[in-house]
Amino acid sequence: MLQSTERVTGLQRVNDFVVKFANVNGSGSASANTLFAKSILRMGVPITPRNIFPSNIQGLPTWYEVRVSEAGHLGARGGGVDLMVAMNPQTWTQDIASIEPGGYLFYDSTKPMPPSKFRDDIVVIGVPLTEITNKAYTESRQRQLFKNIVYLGVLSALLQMDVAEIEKLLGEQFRGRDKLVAANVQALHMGRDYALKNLDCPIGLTLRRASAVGDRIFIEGNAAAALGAVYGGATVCAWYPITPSSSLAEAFTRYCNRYRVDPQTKKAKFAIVQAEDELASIGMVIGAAWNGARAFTATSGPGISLMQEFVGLAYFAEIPAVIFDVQRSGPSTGMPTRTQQTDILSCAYASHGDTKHVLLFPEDPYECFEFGALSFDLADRLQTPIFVMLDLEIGMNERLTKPFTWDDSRRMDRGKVMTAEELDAGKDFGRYMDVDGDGIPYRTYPGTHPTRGAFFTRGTSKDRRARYSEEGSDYAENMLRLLKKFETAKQLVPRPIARQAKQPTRLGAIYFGSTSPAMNEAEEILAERGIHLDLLRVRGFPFHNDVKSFITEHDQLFVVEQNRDAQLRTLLVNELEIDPAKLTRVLHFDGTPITARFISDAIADKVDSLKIVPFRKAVP
Amino acid sequence: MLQSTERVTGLQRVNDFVVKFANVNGSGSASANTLFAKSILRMGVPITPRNIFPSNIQGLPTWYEVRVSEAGHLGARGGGVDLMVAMNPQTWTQDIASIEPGGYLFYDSTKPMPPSKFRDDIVVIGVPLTEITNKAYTESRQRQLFKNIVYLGVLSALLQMDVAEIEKLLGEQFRGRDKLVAANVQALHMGRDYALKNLDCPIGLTLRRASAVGDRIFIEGNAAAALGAVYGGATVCAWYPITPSSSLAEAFTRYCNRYRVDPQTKKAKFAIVQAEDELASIGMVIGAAWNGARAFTATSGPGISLMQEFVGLAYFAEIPAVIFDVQRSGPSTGMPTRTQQTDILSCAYASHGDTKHVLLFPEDPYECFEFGALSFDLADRLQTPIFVMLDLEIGMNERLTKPFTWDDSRRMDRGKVMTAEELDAGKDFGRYMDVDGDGIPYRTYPGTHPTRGAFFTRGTSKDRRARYSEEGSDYAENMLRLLKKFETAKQLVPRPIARQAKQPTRLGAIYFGSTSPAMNEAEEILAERGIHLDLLRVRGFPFHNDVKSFITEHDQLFVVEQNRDAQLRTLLVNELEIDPAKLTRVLHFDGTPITARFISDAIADKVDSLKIVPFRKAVP
Amino acid sequence: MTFLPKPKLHHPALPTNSLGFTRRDYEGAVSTLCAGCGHDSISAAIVRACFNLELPPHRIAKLSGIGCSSKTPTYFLGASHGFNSVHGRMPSVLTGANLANRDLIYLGVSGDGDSASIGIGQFAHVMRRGVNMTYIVENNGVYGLTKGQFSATSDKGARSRRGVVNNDEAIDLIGMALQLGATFVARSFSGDKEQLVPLIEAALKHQGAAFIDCISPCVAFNNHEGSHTSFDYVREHNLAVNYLDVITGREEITVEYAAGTVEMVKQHDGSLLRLRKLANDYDVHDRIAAMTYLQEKHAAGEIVTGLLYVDPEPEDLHHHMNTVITPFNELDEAALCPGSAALDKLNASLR
Amino acid sequence: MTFLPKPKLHHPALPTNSLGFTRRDYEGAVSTLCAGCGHDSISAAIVRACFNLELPPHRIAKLSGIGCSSKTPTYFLGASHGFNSVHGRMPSVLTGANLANRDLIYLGVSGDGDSASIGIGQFAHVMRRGVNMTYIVENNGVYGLTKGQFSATSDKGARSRRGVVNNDEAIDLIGMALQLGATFVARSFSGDKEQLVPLIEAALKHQGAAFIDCISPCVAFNNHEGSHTSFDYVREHNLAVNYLDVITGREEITVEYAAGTVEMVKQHDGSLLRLRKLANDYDVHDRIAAMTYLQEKHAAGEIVTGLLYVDPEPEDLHHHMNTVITPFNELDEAALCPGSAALDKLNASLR
Ligand SMILES: Cc1ncc(C[n+]2csc(CCOP(=O)(O)OP(=O)(O)O)c2C)c(N)n1
Ligand SMILES: Cc1ncc(C[n+]2csc(CCOP(=O)(O)OP(=O)(O)O)c2C)c(N)n1
Ligand code: SF4
Ligand code: SF4
Ligand SMILES: [Mg+2]
Ligand SMILES: [Mg+2]
Repeated sequence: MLQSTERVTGLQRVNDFVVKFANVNGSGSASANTLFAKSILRMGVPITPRNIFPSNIQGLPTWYEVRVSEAGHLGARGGGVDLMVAMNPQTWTQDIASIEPGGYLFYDSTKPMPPSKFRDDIVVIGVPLTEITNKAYTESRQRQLFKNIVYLGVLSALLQMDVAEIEKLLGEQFRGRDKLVAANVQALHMGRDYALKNLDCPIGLTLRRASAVGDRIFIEGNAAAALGAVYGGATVCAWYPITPSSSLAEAFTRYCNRYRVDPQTKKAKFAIVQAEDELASIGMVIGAAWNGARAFTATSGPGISLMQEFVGLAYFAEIPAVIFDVQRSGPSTGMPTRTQQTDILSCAYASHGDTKHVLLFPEDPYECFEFGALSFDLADRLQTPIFVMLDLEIGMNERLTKPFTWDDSRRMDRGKVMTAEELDAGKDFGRYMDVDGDGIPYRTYPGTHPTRGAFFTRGTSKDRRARYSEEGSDYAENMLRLLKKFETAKQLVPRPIARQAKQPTRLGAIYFGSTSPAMNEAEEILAERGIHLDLLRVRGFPFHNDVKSFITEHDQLFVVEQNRDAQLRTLLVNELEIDPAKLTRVLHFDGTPITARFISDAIADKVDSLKIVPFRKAVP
Repeated sequence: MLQSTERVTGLQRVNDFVVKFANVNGSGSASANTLFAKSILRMGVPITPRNIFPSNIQGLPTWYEVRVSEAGHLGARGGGVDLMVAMNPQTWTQDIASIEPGGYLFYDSTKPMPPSKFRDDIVVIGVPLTEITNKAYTESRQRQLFKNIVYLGVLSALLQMDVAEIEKLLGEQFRGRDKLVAANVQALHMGRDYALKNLDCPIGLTLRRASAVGDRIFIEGNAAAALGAVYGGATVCAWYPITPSSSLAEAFTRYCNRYRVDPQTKKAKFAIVQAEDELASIGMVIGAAWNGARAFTATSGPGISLMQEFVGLAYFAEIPAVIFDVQRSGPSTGMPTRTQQTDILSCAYASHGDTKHVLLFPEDPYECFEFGALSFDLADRLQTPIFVMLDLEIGMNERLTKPFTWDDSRRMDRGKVMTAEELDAGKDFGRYMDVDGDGIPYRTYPGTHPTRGAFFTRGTSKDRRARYSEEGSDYAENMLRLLKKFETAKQLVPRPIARQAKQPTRLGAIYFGSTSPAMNEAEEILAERGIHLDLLRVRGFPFHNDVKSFITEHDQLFVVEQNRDAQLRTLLVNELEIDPAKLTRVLHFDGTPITARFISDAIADKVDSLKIVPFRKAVP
Repeated sequence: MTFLPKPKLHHPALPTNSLGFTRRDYEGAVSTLCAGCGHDSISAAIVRACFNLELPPHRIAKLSGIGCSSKTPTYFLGASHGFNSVHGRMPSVLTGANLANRDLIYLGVSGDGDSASIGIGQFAHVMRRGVNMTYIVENNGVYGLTKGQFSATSDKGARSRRGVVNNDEAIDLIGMALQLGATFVARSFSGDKEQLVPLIEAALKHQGAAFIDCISPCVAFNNHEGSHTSFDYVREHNLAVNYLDVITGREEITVEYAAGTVEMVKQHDGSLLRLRKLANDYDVHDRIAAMTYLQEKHAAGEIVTGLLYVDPEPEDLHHHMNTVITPFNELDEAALCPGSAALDKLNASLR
Repeated sequence: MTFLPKPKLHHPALPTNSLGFTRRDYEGAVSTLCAGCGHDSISAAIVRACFNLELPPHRIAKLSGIGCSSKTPTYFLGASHGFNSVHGRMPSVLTGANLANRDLIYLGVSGDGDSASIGIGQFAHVMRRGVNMTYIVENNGVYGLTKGQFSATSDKGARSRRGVVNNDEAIDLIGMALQLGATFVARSFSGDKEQLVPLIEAALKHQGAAFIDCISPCVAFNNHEGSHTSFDYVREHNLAVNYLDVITGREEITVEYAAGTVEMVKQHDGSLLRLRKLANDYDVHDRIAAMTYLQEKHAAGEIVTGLLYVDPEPEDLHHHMNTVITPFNELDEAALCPGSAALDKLNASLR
């Protein structure tokens, strides 16, 4: 029965609401929740799930938030939730508080809660889940496991889900384990039947088959980036476990086992080393790249800090190295399970001394794959470290994204590598000479030629022929060439993507990475409020000239970032010589993913305040 | 005899010229050259010596350049040398080339050089040093050693030095080793007598007793900083050897043995640990500081890179730590024996995540001492890492500087430490609460109180009472408080020092650290050329408000730095919200110390170019 | 999530030590580790040892790195200052702390990943410096907190939950500690209170570098062996989704066995450990013999437990440095600052 | 300063190996180390070993960290690619290089500071991984390049030129390597060509992790002992200015002694080393016995030299990983890229 302290008419929404599951870490809810999400996708309705989990293995609270949006908004919406599936007594109070007025609460009513424990502006749905499962199962571990499927069954009835889709998914998930499939299907119907019999289904939030998903795929950014590395020809992966990047290396391992084992010999065309720490993992990557293999590491903030010295060496010795930085809250050990865009500066200027590094900013799994593969071409072409900047939000959440594509005629760009033939042909080789005027020198792989092209690799103290030198002029010349090379990089990194407002405007917004969906939605909200924004999504550093012109073409720009110190804005101001007064900070940095509501409110406020405050001061 | 390919009238200068010694590393020239420099000081004439040495122990070329300047210019002058003491055949050609037209060459003419080996616009002075010493000494090692003293004797005659001063210095240097004193004095006169007999002394470059030195002292910046640490109450020093910072820790050891051994018990009131690497040295410093001792480390660029993660921890856990960074050319292993101001960014924003750190910029040994002591008060007051930014130029060269002073009534500022008494009195303790509104919380030393004031130190994931928390609101609140604390720091770091041009001007120059003497001299040169500059010497970061107002008060400013990427300018633009167009880069980064000539020429050029190019583009 | 220390209701029943503290006073916040995690047993043993030794809780400083094991200092000695530093670098932080105040008791807690993988360097150097501390590695052979990758103490040939095989030589921290000059070297098992508690007590009393390698089964990630013969829904489920979806708490594994005997200990995953408890007549003063014995037993597939070596008269870092007895953090200006007179003299010598 | 490789005038006289190379072809640039530095003797031995083994110089990759010892790869094998990486981290760079191309021969050169102090962690892990390499530590017990501070292999109780005393246990890298699973472990002395050259040859031929700890006297900073009874102007002078102002080159120290005997070697500073050369009947296949023997002799103040342990059938990292025989750096798109068809299938599975 629908139990409620007062008569409340619940929210009425179709294919557009937010469901949140409150669970206990390690209780088996994860796969049930994924089933919930996927089955909605199968109904053709876009959803975006988000894991909110603790830095712990078992017993602590964990949440799974699913945004259903036929309109296709994939960012976190912000605000309260429309349906709370409260399976964790530990967090009861805060979970109740987070429900939208008129929203629904679904809980295990085996021991019914006193009215005082609810709110009078929500609809409460109680189902004696424990009672049901305890009746059906004897073993405690089974009870724990199937309880999740039972509540999934209940939801299928409450929200009018297509149960056939769930069954199909169960079949796929446990393919070959028929016993398990049967048991799950049975549990599913146990819950569904109970609901249909005892609750008036559906509630105000319902799902209706649609065709808004198209051919999009559903995958985590970390897995997509790993796949990109496989397609990009990476053979050496040296890594050290760290949340939220571990699943990238682990996905690379899975894909390599699938795609990179020689069918005849069963031998591996890849080497994956779990190093002893991040100093070792980046060292191995540098050694492998120096020796002509495509190599990468995956890490997060603390690893980036530990890699600083080696990154400086790679910059100076000009060694291609790919580093996937799946950002989390920092500094120090930070909040490992929270998301942020907070390593921009420590990557862009990594290492002591004068250094500048190339960064790529994928917005979703599709670009994680694309940039994942591209990064190896860039690394070889530019002979320098390339940072692919993911974050926990993209990396560890499954996301609806364009299907991956690959042009089979595409070849790896190994960059300027001088061959034995060229050396024999008498081509002059000097490791650090700028032969082509683009600042990029030629290299040779060790072992190339018996008598020519060998050189000694050093951080610095060298001349253009890689001979030992402490001459100031040699040092300065080399430093300037490296700047020229960085200039060349501008043309090679992915161009920014601009989006025009529906009407001409002098306001612009600059954003990057996982902020994308929230920004796009915010732009619509703001447009409705009469605030029109041209958008520019930055995809690479050093900045393409388009970024500079976009800024020049607008009077006032908002730089939207998920960090405290406006790190991208720092790069814009410093590298493009922009008057900071033109760039207004919009900063979100509490570790949760940025939302459309946050962005639109923040920008609306600032637009008002900008009217009164002279530009020069228009910064929070 | 004065030998010369043509008749050249040599330069005529009194108390104002540059002498350069070309020697071989490890040949014993170092102390002879120091004697030369010091004895001129004793004559009341200011000099500034500079070591130009290789990253090697024995056998490679090394130079010792002494600028004599009664006017008191202590910066490198730039341009050629007036007298070259060419004792190293390896570098003959480049040494000859580096002589000013009309300058003098002094060499060992035991095997006379063919005229072709000289230049026809210099005066050549040959003395058969080897012949002389070989006659006088039998043992090869003695010959090598005393040869240096012999040429010193020759110089004393050529330049009209007061030989009594040299003898006195020898007596002081080898006090108690009479045999050695006698032998040296003998060698000295061997050379002097030869010169007086065979050469027409003096040459055009002469020394005349003056009183331009005053009560100034002569010391290396590293030693001064170490002394500052002793006076500042540092008890724990954890370090890892690295040029050019090693001599700081080694000086601290010497001073502690002198000042910090209990006269009764002979026990040490200090602990100095040579750690296994820089991760360990900073870790020890943080552990000691957490536990209430004043602790520091000394390092250079590569060490700064390795310390990044720990520095982030200290920033977040709010632990006082002092880091002396004696900068050298970077990145990577860099050029260990060359100078630069190139770790500004990697220190100011050290570590991944959102961090900002306090930096101090001493200009000379006097400030190395002053800031060395001050840094410990700042660290305790602000409970955060403090970087004292030296460089090889200040750190490893003896420099004429104001005598050190100390106010015996001065007390250590241990900052906000809650005592057992206060806790007993029931004072509320919450490790990360902003009680006083300055962003600085209270701490307790471990072991303070049996039942109160204990807390668990973590990087993050904590609330204001240091309890474990992954709440976004706790995280954000803490991050904002840290910003407030940084705001407080502005008032505590040393204020910038401004110097008005002789006439009103709209041009200004901003500089810091070892650039000082060259900048001051350049200002005079430019004034003569009709270009008037107001000067501002930045001494700390975060920038005091005076820096902002100085910039606002001028139309165009030159930011003079010894790095490639204009790192201080980046901080100015980013932290003070300055339009970059206002700040013109003046950058010197070949590893040699910046010179007055370089600065004045660069600024003069830019002033011209600025006239024609619109400001917005006025950047190299 | 915010965790408040659990209320310390003073049960009149609870026995108190001479300081008037009950065992409760040595406990900490509620553990957030998996139910049955060996680490919790070790925390309990630490609580007991400190209670038995009647140590004033606030005179102990507890330091750790990063990991499930390194989280445990939150769960014991709530009245002590604690420092959860960075991964693998606790030894340096502890060394510095020790230098600042020689009067506190230093307890370092780490994991096998924290100490043997990323931390082996600092582990080696803190041992050879003879820092006065008790250093406990809660050794489960995996990275718990990052979900089950191998650590450097994992056996060669072991297979992880993800099916990855470990091909690297396992590091035996005991052998390392012996070679590096630790003056107290022991091994135990988290579930063997009878052996562990006295060892911790002895280590805490030892005035030098004391190291305990404590085997501590991981409930969550040690269960890769095909131990369950019968069909198990949960295991099948986890395998199918190929990540750890359901973790069911287990009973902590406890053992009791006599000195000089070998005990087979079944872990949660059914795998077996052959623990050999040192005989009472074992000579604890011969470092070289200890190393040989250790190696031989290891070759025989046995894990030696007990006190392998102790130097009855250790010399610690402060002794080497001949530091004053007053803790550095109590020295004031008078003690530390040479003052202006000395400075003037120094100035004079620099002209 | 810029140094050009010295001109290789092909003396007709010089003997050539079957590849037609003379020893000259295995040399490098002119050394900039102190005259008489043991490191130069080791470079000469490397040159000789490679010549004797008739290795094509360009098929060798030489890697090092930072230090005087790590500078030496510039001074031998001028036709080989070299990598002077960062301080203490050469092992990881070498490991990566080895993975990229299993066909080259990898020679790692390091110092005692580089490997035992900052680098002990990477040293330990590269050994336990069984990387196919020859790893030589040029062990002088000091930091040469930074002017004479202690390294982790300095003897406990040693006194530096600055009068500082070392109180930390010395790390014996041989003991470490044995414990960590290195499959070829030897020690020698820079001046003992008869022993060193064959050892380097054997190490280069060994298809696993080969480690040689080579004692290599430092001319500049090992001379702190009051060895000169007679008054010495130079020493007095250096002491007085209290830094190393005059360094006079010395003769390299050479020794020749028979297997099974003990040789007293006088270093430049007059200090003595007791070198024990392993007897011919020593069993090189017993790891545990080797460790015990080493420890016992060390206790007796002797430094054991020779081949302590070798595994005749080592398994290297590539073997463990079962990698293809083609070097990774030669694999092309066809070999590495699954292509669009596979991608479409994958896409389908993600809906
Ligand atoms: C620099 C750095 N790298 C990686 C991590 C991620 N990390 C946290 S704990 C851990 C391993 C912990 O293993 P162990 O020390 O054995 O502790 P356990 O969880 O097994 O008790 C890792 C790799 C980190 N926190 N910091
Ligand atoms: C990160 C870092 N820290 C410190 C240094 C300075 N440094 C250069 S070589 C060296 C020690 C070398 O000692 P060792 O490895 O024994 O070589 P040796 O000179 O004795 O042959 C040190 C500390 C550095 N280059 N990098
Ligand atoms: S994951 Fe393993 S080590 Fe971590 S708490 Fe759970 S059982 Fe313990
Ligand atoms: S300092 Fe020592 S190690 Fe370095 S080159 Fe000279 S003798 Fe060799
Ligand atoms: Mg573990
Ligand atoms: Mg050495």
